[in-house]
Amino acid sequence: MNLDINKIKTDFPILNREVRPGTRLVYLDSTATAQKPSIVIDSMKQYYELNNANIHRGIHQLAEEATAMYELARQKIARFIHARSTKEIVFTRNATESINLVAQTWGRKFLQAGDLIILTEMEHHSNLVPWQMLAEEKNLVLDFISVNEKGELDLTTYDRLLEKNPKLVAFTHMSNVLGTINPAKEMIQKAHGAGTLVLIDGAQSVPHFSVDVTDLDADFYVFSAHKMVGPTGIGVLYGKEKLLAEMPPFLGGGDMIKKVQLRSFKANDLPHKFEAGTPAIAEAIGFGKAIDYLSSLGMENIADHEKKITQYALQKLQYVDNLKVFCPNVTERGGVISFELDFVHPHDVAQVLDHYGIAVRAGHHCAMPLHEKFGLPATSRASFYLYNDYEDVDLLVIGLQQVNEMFA
Amino acid sequence: MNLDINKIKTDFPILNREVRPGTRLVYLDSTATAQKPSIVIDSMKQYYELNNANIHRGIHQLAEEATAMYELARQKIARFIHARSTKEIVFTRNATESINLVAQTWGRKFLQAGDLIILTEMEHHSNLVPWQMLAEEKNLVLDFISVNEKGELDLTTYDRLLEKNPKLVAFTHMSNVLGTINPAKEMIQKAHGAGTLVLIDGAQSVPHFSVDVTDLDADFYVFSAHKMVGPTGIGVLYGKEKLLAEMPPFLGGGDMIKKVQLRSFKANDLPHKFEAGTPAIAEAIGFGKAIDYLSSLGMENIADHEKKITQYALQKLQYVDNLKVFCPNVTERGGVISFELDFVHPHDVAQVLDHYGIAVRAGHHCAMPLHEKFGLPATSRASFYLYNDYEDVDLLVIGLQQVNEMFA
Amino acid sequence: MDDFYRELIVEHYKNPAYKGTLDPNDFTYEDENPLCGDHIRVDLRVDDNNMITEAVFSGHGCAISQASADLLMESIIGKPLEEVKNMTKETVLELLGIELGPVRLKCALLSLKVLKAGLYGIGNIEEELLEI
Amino acid sequence: MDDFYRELIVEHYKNPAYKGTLDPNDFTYEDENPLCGDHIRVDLRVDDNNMITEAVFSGHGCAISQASADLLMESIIGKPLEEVKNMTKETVLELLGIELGPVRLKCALLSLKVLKAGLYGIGNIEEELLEI
Ligand SMILES: Cc1ncc(COP(=O)(O)O)c(C=O)c1O
Ligand SMILES: Cc1ncc(COP(=O)(O)O)c(C=O)c1O
Repeated sequence: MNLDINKIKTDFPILNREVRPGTRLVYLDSTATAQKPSIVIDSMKQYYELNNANIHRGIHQLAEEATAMYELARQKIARFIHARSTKEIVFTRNATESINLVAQTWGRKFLQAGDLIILTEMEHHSNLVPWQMLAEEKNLVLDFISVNEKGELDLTTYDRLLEKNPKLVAFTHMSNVLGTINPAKEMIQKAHGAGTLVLIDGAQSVPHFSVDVTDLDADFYVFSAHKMVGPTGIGVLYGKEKLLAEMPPFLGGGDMIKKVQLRSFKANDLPHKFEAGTPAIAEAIGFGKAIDYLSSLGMENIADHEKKITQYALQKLQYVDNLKVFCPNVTERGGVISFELDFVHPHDVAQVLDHYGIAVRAGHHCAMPLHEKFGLPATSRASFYLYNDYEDVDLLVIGLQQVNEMFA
Repeated sequence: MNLDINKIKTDFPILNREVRPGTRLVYLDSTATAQKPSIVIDSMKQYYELNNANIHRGIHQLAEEATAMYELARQKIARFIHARSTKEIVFTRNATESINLVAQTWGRKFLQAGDLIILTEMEHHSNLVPWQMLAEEKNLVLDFISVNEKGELDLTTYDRLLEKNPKLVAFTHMSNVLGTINPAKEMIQKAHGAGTLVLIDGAQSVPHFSVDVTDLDADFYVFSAHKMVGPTGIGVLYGKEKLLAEMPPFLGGGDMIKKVQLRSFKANDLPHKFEAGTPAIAEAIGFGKAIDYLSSLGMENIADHEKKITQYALQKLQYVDNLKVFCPNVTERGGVISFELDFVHPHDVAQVLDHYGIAVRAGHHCAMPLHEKFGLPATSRASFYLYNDYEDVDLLVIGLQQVNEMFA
Repeated sequence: MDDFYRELIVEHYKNPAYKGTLDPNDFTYEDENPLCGDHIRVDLRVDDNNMITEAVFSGHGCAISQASADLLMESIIGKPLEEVKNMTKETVLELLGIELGPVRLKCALLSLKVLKAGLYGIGNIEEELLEI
Repeated sequence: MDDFYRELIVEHYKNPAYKGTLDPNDFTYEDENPLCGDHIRVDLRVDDNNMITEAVFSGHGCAISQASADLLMESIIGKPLEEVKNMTKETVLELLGIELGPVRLKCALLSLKVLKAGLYGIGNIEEELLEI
């Protein structure tokens, strides 16, 4: 079913904004963070105006409402990614914290000097640095599935690495630079065949296409609300119940305990064991509404729409002089296009585009190693989401022609 | 200057709410979480509707606005607690995470088996469990400043404990159960005299009276926005710059790095070194507005007001049959009163009060050891903030009389 | 509220009909809710067909936990043990006839939890019972 | 925007007047901004009074960093070294004559950072310079 983008645009107040007088916003930076529909924004305002209370331990009406709303959001998320139970859904601050949580609890407990962790060359820093920190602490070995010229993972190196008895494979479901969608299910099957657990960085997948963690058989899966039309300040760690149960707590404090004495404590049940202190309550509620919003449009429809826009953009960008798309021929790709303009630094591209109200990112997009591999210090990146239309692409193309002209 | 509570009440939309048809909310649970004024709620709505973008790396207009707003909030907080520099203000999820951050970075790096950490018997679980976890991991020794019958810290045990060359003293500035305000400045001086660092749990102090971390000479100071009319999902770790600079990073990922290669990274400057991944941007902005709001009223005035209300309440509660205040004679106290009603379980007290729209907490208030010490499994707790007035206290008293009658 | 509290819950709390202990008994089990310090013990006697003939509870706690224990004891007498195993949170809520928030739910379900945990002989069925 | 970009920045970027290296020189220092890969080297010659007589930059980067380096070189020639030490972020912004967001600020200040870090002989003065 086709999305009605004109209708959708009206759901997002910011898209009405003029960046500067007379210049409408063309937001092509959803890979960094998505815009929010009114339904999400207003749900949090309403929570603060009507239901705000601390949760879990309160008997008064507000506390009960807040607790029920917070836990309902967890249920929505569990259903959205097809988790088996809400016990498998841990609220964190963002995808980054979720990965660190696994590294610092599961990793610290179960890994030993010499153990191998497999990552890939296309990871976001958030799926590199936590493992580097753990590797340094515990003397682990990191190895990397290489990215080929086409911009896809080289699955032959993967097979070879799996023979070395790795303890964990951690990779992104979709690259935030190239848009590459990795064959997660196949890679998980292979890893499990080799007796290896898998963590998937879903920061770019869950917002953009339908994800079924149970069908994938992922062991850990992480993502952030702010990239899926939800609020900042909240993310998710999905983990198989059996694994989460074996893991020691992460942070200590209120709510994650059953019982505390001066010198000892007993951890709470899942998922609360991993949620220390007052959580991001309003944010969970907004996150739940974001799930409602995405579900009402249909993740299949969203994915279809993004595919069409991306194909259109790839075609149109061919006609911009001096423009080179970073890995244009990736087969399975989401709505992210990174590119260079010969003779113009990406920072200047972004700044000139901004003059025309067009928001793109410029830099290494938190993937320095990938850029380094391809010999690029920085690129410009345009990314598309459910509120972008063909006209946005046309405006980008016009803007890029202006950049060319200015620096010609 | 007297606060105009009638005016203030209108700043908080939730205080207009009827808990049930015909029953107005009497909110006496601010120690768990505070209510939010419109200025805070609306600032976040407005951010999402006008400025929302990911920060720090963006060149387009929205990203620059968002970055400036986020960093402005940090400045406001630094000024509010009289930090020397914004480098000393690290954004976390809440006070709990702030304490864990110190335990897991400073503690892991600088403490060794046998080292002593001093806590107190009146700590919130959030200032116990992180140290218990660290103690278990590193074989540290925990010891406790005892709480005397009056409900105050026994400073003679403190002096004795300081002679044992502790590496850290961590205590709450104000008890969330007894309301006791501890003599932080004096205790810090003593600790520094003994060559010991001090972490202060300011979750209950920063919201309620003026705190000057530089004058106190605190080494670490933590608090949460949600208890000071700010949003959920954000808190602060204040640390002296020299200490923060020596600490290893906490979580790894985007934003906390300067440079990343496949197998190594270089950490970012302070305070970004401790803020991994997309932070709670909207929440920081709301937090900044909360600071503006509190400052506009004046922390001295807020403290005065709470003192008056609390004195009034202590007096009035004397006339409730069967009621026993938990440590009524604490000399320096904030607006928190825990109590028992003979023959009635605190859960029942809270539920019957809720029927009259009165929100109090019942339970151990995340301070099981303190309750255990006094032989109480649970208490009821009423707490006061800037929007509470004498009438709220009167309604509480009437409600408690109803409870008495029902269970008589 | 005054209605339910005074007439049903407060009444059962103040004047429980099934409070006590049985010695000897065919079954005894106890547990507590650390949150509020509620503590409940249940003693049963059964006949040769595993039909419950006597049921009492003891312990202390809030009105909801005590009243629901009293109501639960009343309701299981004359029932086969097997049937008790199938009781759910709804069973108890029907007995109480009120709606409860998550915290009070734990109070209300403590006696059923004790009963089921004892019958199943397993430690942790709380979550299955309490899942919201 | 078109104005400033084209007329000032793009012009200095495309046709820098002070790009090059000096050999021999009295001072040379280089640094980079890892965020964007900008790299700048500055070479100076000074007279007996520590007055700057020649100043050039080399390296690569975005228009802002290159243009501001060119403008900075132009502005310091004929000045005593001591004066350069006192230059601030405002000095550079005045030279550029535009407002800049935090990211572009780092680009704009790279050449001043190189210059000051070299003169002070210390590694990290970035923060002092960049504090917003
Ligand atoms: C004294 C004290 N410390 C720490 C905390 C924990 O705060 P948070 O849950 O916001 O991390 C609280 C909140 O209840 C508190 O009262
Ligand atoms: C692939 C990928 N992983 C992880 C992250 C980190 O997400 P967050 O900053 O929300 O933790 C991002 C966001 O940029 C991403 O694109």
